[in-house]
Amino acid sequence: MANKKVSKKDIASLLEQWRQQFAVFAPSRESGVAAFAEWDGKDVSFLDWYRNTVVPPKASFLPPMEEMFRFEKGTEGYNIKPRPEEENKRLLFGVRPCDARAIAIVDMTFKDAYQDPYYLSKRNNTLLVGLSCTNPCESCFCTSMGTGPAESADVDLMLVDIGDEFLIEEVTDKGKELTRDLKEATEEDEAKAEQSKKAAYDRVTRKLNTEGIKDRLLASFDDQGFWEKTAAKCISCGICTLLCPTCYCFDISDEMVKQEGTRFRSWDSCGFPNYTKMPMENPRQEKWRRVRQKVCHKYEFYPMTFDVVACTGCGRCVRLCPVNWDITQVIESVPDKTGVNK
Amino acid sequence: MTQQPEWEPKLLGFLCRWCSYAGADLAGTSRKKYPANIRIIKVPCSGRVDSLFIIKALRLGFDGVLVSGCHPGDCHYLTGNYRARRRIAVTKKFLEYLGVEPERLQASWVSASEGGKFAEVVSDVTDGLKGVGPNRLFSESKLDGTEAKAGS
Amino acid sequence: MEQKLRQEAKALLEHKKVDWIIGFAPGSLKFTATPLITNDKDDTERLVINPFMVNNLADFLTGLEGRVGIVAKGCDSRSIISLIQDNKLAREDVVILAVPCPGLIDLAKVERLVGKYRDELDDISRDGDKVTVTADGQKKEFTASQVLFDHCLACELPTPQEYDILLSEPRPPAPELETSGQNKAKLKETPPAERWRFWKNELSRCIRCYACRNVCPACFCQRCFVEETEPQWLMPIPRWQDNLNFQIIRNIHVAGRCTDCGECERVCPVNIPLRSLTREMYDIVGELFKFKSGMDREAQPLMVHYEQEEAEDSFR
Amino acid sequence: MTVADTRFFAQGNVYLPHIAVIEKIVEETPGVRTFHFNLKDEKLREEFTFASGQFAQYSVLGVGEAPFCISSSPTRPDHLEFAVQKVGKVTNALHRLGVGSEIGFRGPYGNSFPLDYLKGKNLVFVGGGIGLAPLRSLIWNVLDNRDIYNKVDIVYGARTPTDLCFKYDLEAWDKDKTVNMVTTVDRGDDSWKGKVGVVPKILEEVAPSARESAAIVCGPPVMIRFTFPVLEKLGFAPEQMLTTLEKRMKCGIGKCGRCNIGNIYVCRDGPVFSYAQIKDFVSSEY
Repeated sequence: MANKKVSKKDIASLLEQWRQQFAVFAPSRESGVAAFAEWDGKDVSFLDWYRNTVVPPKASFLPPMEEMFRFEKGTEGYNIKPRPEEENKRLLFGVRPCDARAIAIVDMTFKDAYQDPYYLSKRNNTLLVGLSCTNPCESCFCTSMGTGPAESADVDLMLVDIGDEFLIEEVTDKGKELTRDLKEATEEDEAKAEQSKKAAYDRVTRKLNTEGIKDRLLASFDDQGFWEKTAAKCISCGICTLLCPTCYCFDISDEMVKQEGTRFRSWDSCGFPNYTKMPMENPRQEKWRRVRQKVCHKYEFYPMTFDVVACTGCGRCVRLCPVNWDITQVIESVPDKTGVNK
Repeated sequence: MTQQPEWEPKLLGFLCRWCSYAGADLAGTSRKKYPANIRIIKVPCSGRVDSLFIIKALRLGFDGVLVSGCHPGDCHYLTGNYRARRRIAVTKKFLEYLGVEPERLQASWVSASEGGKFAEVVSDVTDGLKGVGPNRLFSESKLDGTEAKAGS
Repeated sequence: MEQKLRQEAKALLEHKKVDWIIGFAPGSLKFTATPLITNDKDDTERLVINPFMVNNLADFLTGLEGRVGIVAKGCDSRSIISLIQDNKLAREDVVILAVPCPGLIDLAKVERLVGKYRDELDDISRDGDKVTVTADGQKKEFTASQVLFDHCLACELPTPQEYDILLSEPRPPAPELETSGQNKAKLKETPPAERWRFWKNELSRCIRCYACRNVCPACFCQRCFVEETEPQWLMPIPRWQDNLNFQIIRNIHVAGRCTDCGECERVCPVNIPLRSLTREMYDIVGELFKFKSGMDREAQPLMVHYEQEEAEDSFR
Repeated sequence: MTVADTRFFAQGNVYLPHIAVIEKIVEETPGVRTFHFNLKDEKLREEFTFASGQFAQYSVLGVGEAPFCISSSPTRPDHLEFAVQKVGKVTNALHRLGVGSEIGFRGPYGNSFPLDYLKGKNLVFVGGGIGLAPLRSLIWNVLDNRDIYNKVDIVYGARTPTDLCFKYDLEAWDKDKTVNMVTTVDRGDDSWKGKVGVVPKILEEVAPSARESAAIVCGPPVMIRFTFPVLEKLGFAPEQMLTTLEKRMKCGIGKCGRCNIGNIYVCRDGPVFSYAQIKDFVSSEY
């Protein structure tokens, strides 16, 4: 895949060109909250201030709330009206490598055995254009989780910042079509890109050793004392799960008004007590069980099922937590009862 | 009248059964005329009306809510209306701050013998609502039947 | 002050005067502190007092059994009093370690003023009314009223009235109500329909993470109305109508309990100006019933008490 | 790990329910009703098959959806049945429905009782309260192919005589010579003549032999927890003991994440598990 390049000045026109075929979404800021929004056609200021969005790009495929189907109660009974398929092709510009890897991880669940029509129809309709990080946050630890500030494995195109230009790595064929009429990158650009990647890699200061974590968690699963201590300051809100790019849990609820109704799908969190509440009992009522479930799902159960740790080190849960509950501290403090690493 | 003639405001009345509900009955038996826009829910005491009922009523599409109870001092449960007064006062002020028209939440003391006052209160409140127009506060969803264009 | 706190806390645990200690330990990110809840006396070594102890620790009291020693700033102590008045807590079960609070620095304000993200700053130091922020080697100076939290600027009780151990010199209140209430004042000038549209727009961003409810000491219900399914008052979906109704009812429920500690606005991940709601309710309750939650130990909870003559104009 | 069963998708969307019509409602106890229903779509009604132990998601459109086992036997396809205890929002709504009402139905989901493993064995059914609903599907399945299986013991109990579900089945099984039917109640009343005692204790008295046998246990979690040790004492190996587990479910197909016990999803890897599997679950939250 020969790399292309584009100067930062031409980003606006490149986006405009893509806008002819796709609905282009780019980072925007409203009330200080970075989020993906439909690109307005001119503003590319995000190239300066953008680090990462608060709501991860998973929201484009698994939205905070979506209608599954509508139904109405006629005289001769119910008639279910499924939602029309989304045909408009979309392009997400500015996806960070950690979020792209997270999307790949969540894809596994929604493709495994039963295909989820809502998620996949949006996912297969969307191109991901990655943007390498030049200014990682203090809470980011992507380099410890098998990805990095310029990792391009899970996007269609990856733009690497090389001064006043971007080197464009074409990762997939779909990506290749996007950059047909762009200039080729020179050797010198490639060197600058490598150098910029290296610099960004070193700027990720927070490290996490996840070696043997699955077994450590397995061994200390029943260590109630440890989990109670870990969960003590947690207030069971939904921030670290709803805003986590690898979390995909959802709730299904109905609403009926007179004779017309809708079934909704909305985000849910294993941190909430009602998540597993049954009329007779609730297996995870206590806070420490719910905190244990959140940690173990990502670092033990998902690896047992899909052989990948369901965390990409994006740092959202660390920097957005109201009580500064830090996953990296928790993972490091999991007692090593396996006797393996002695 | 700015509104089309056929629009009639829908008013939800929470009437305490000891005084205001009896007052409403009296208004009826003594042939007092009052607008039929009001739908009445009998509650044991005005103190029973939770602000949640008021917000849910507005959410479901009622144009206005009236809470009516015994005059202070006459409450069958002694202090129910005092509690209602604090709760309604706080709710009214807060809704006004949010931008809800003050006419949408009204409260009144109507004793069992004040059939006339009840009729007067209902017509005043209904006129107030006619002046303010239909409740478009939560208009984007079908809950109140007006499927305005989803603007949010 | 830190040294004294650690000795006191350790002593309380050693002499079994308390079963738990709630305080602050250093945070894992720059300019943060994190709540520390422990019954292990060695942990008290990690207790710390720094200008970033933003959490209202009273929120953890309703979740612990037994006697608890708690580090409390002014607003925290008012929440403790309010919880005691609501019979959620017995005064003898709480040992209050009072921290006279100089007002805490709002990192979001610093970010806007300096134009850099908080983890790009090297240091934030404060000397009385002067706050110096160093970034990339340059020093920038600001006055306290430029960088303190809005709720700290409006603080009426920096030093707890009710305490067992006072950890340093009490500080007199110096509220600057006018600067702290700017956003709300601006909002009140706009016409009602526009105000409603403002809240509709803000609450469209809400994702119903419930951090504002879970971080609030005044929100202590076992089963919140928002999780009720029979009847289903609100849909569990983050639609702006349901989000706004949730905030309206939450504010009515905490009327007379909210001590304006500002945590709800701070923790909101999508920056919804929730304090413009809670502070308004706080002012309504102050105006209508002269009630300041948690200030008067003997006061009756707001909605339990009544006066013969009050709020006449709200009833016909 | 079951493979996706996509035979009965509505318009290729696993979440879309089919419409079914309630044909008969049987009042088992004041709180439990059994609904006899059939899919409205003719073609689908013929094609629809399932295995004992599988469950489905039933919707009261506008109220919500909830998982219940298919309580009738696949060997009697003239209609389908499911039993509901009135405990929450959807179950209350179901109990308000009458004959002729329409419900949503999607499934079948989950795995099923391993019929070939049970071939030629003596079967011990241990049921508690409404736990008889999933068992019943397997019992009638077994009795309709009676010669494939050996002895059949059924130990079923409930809190009080009025709480006994499917009384008509209990009588039928009692009359059946090839079945040893034992019914008990935790607390009898004056009209009750049968055994009194909790199911695990009565099971000890019945003491079925473990040789060439399999035990299927369904009921409230507390009953399951006290029954397994009794069976172990009687010599049953963990693989010989089967049960169905209950969890809060929304999607029913292993996506929404809430029905997990450790890395196992009850909706997709269950609901039928052997005690051997349960013993080496990572978590004991069942």
